[in-house]
Amino acid sequence: MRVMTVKLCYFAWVRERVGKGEEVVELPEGIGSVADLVAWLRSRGPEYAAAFQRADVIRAAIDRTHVKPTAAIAGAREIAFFPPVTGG
Amino acid sequence: MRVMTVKLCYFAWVRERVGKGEEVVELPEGIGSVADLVAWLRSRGPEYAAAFQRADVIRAAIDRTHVKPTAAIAGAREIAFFPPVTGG
Amino acid sequence: MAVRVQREPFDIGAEVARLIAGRTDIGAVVTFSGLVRDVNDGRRVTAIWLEHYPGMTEEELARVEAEAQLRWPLQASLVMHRYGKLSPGETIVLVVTASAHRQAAFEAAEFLMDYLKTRAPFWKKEEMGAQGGQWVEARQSDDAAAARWDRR
Amino acid sequence: MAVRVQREPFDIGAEVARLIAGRTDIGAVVTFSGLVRDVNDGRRVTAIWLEHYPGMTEEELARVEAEAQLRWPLQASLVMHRYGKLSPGETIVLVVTASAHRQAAFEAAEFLMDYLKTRAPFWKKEEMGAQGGQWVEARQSDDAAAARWDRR
Repeated sequence: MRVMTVKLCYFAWVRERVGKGEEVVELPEGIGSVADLVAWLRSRGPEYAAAFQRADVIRAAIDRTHVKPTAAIAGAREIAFFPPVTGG
Repeated sequence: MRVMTVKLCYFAWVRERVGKGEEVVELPEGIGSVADLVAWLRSRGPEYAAAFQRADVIRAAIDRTHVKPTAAIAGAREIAFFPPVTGG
Repeated sequence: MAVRVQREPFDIGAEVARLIAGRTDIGAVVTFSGLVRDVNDGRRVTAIWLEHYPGMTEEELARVEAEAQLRWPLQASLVMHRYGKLSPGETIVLVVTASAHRQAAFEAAEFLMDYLKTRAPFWKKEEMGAQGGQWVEARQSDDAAAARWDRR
Repeated sequence: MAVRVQREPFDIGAEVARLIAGRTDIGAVVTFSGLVRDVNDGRRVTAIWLEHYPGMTEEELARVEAEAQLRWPLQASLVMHRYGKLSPGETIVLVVTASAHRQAAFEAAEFLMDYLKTRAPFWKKEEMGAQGGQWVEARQSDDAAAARWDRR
């Protein structure tokens, strides 16, 4: 089975709920989009379920560029999840 | 005959054409508005005729407040004439 | 809430620092600085001479500032304008607005500049070296910029 | 044309002075400073903690700045943003724009702030003394402010 290794980063309350700022994971086959990845993450345990419960408000970036949930993750080295930004 | 004594101030190219920055004048009766005053000034000599030739672009202030040509001058202590402002 | 008309240069950092010193209720500060350019409408400018109407200048700037405070919830504001001879690169005018939120600060600063440009009794003469001097003509675009606030 | 992300405070006067030093083609400089307020939406705030995404923050701010330069004729621009712990009255963000004319400088500064607010990866946590901390929720008004530039 082909696996994809990717670094995941979490920020703000997503980070607090997951309980870590980053991790390297091996993704099983069949995870094509950011939305697929979120669904898979939710199945990894209660801390992930809590962090990704409000999937509609979670934003994502692939290799430091904002992306939509439908974005393909093929080739990504770093995928980040975070709440809507509140800087400025 | 009732005369009105008033200080007149000139700025920018109005000042340069009149040849002075200010003067005190006694106005004859019958000068009710700023426009009347401009017409009277134009009759005072070639330097005034040159300064007030383009009466439509000349602005006026009575006692340091912008006014229109139709403004009454009764009671004015200081009347100023100048081109459209170009500060900032 | 202050208006200052002076020959001397001003220090934007010091003015902003003074405005916000000890305040913890201000969320947004906008500044506008207007500078002398060495080329204006294609003419080479070596210096400008700013004439003004002492007395009326301060009163008119205060009226413009009071109007801005009526229209926006400003916590502080400052309008400074220089007169006399200024060289390219020098600051002519400084407007500072402070508010809880950024939209009010931005709008009030634009309003102050637009109104000041059409109301404050200043006149610029451009010096062009050997070619002498020339009074700057008022811009229709400045009238249009000021007029957009009439609708509000 | 510069972006800086840092813990340390910045000096608005020094930044503007550096931006315009030796320039005689700039006619207008607009600055926006965003400050920490001690009350936000009725909540008493003793300090804020700004988390960011190192690496992406700089890249995203540079993209926002590049977009502003495409849209307006800017002669210089600067975006500075702090992270870490900040107290009420401290400056969080500084945007500076310079152009020949004031409208471009004002619009570009507003655009930079609106875009930065919805795109730069920063997250604020408010500390409220004994009541602990709370992540600030994004404002719909910020999305609306950013969306107004989409039509152009």
